Amino acid sequence: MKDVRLLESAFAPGEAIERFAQGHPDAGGVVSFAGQVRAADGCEALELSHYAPLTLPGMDALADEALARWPLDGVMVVHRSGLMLPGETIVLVAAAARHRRDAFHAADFLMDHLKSDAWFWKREKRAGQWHWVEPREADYSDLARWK
Amino acid sequence: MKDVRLLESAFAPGEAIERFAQGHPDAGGVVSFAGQVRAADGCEALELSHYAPLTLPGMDALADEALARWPLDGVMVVHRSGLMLPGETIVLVAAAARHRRDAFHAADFLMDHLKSDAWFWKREKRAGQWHWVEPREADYSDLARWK
Amino acid sequence: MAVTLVFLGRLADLAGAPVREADAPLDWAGLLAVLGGELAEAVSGAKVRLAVNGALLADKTALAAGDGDEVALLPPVSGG
Amino acid sequence: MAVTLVFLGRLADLAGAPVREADAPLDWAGLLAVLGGELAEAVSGAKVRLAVNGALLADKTALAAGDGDEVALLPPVSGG
Repeated sequence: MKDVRLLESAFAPGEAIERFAQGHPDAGGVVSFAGQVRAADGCEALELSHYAPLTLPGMDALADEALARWPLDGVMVVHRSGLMLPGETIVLVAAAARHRRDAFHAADFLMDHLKSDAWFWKREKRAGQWHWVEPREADYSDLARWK
Repeated sequence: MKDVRLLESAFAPGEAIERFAQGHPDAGGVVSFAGQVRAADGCEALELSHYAPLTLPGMDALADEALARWPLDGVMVVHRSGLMLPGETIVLVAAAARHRRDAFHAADFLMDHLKSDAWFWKREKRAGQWHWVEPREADYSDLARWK
Repeated sequence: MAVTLVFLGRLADLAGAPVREADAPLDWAGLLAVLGGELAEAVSGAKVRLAVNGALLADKTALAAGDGDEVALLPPVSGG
Repeated sequence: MAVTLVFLGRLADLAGAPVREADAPLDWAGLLAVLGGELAEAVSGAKVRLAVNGALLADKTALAAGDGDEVALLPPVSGG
């Protein structure tokens, strides 16, 4: 029903999606979003820090909110922390539902909140220098759609 | 960039999603939708037939339309035909993009068209009897959103 | 000689077979006559389309199939 | 005794370390005095929030931390 995890090491998103889909045999469809460290733009590495007393409880409450808003069979929220290299998966969300539109909305909702309303801090290494990343304006307006 | 396939036998959606994501290292995110034969509702089997001269060319044109409408790094459209049992994946679409909203829209667009505007005919077996399935009203109104 | 008729979806059930041969040349009136009864009525429905050799007809009543042509009879689709 | 200050994100860079101790009791004016200069200014910004023992403060100027408490200094987040 609800699978929320904060991982310190690399994971395979496809495997997690497949296990999630198989775990919800009564759902007609599963929508997923996987965000990965982009190889473009000269990003050499990415580091995500978090604050343990807030981060996982916040992810858990977010998953509950998605379950309360749409008729879903289940949701999955998996977020990496620590050091990541290009190609590694940063975040994976999935929603299983009888009707696909509910699953699309829920996955979209989860991502908008993880991007700019979850307790993570992201920095990127470019040309050997670390730079803190803050949400784009579009991330804040994406989030505002759900208020 | 574009991966369009019509399959006659079962496939693992997670593996396909993972290969697709790895094939687009410059995309920040990959949205996917996997539709499966539901175990609920007493559906014993599902059969999809198609018409070769139209089906794959139609899927290919649909993928091209998605690529033309949104700035995507790539799209994948995989559809089963033939006999399927509960739990088997019927359809898998994925879109890779720099910005996640484009990927969400493209996956949503692809599914709405595959549901009610692609050359497939679906029937379900319940209590030993085959019944043809036609799109729900919601499928037609979902499709109309993109006109 | 012959035109090949290909029945899709529930039309194949009505026709009793997925493929049937008809005499060429074949126009819309000829098709309805060949099909007869329930099948002719079903094919006349607004949602049923025709394709000749894989090309959809914008107006199915303009059907003009010749020897060796394949005419597909396409009821409403349902994928995913 | 001591209050533990935990600096997140770019505030950890400004502080030069992710954790620092401060004397208890600690209120908002005391926190700014302990932090001083650039760090006090950054923490005063509207987008920076405080949590005491994992509970967010609705009004950070109402800070009242005692011995053994952990005060987290939380700049704007960025996940995914």
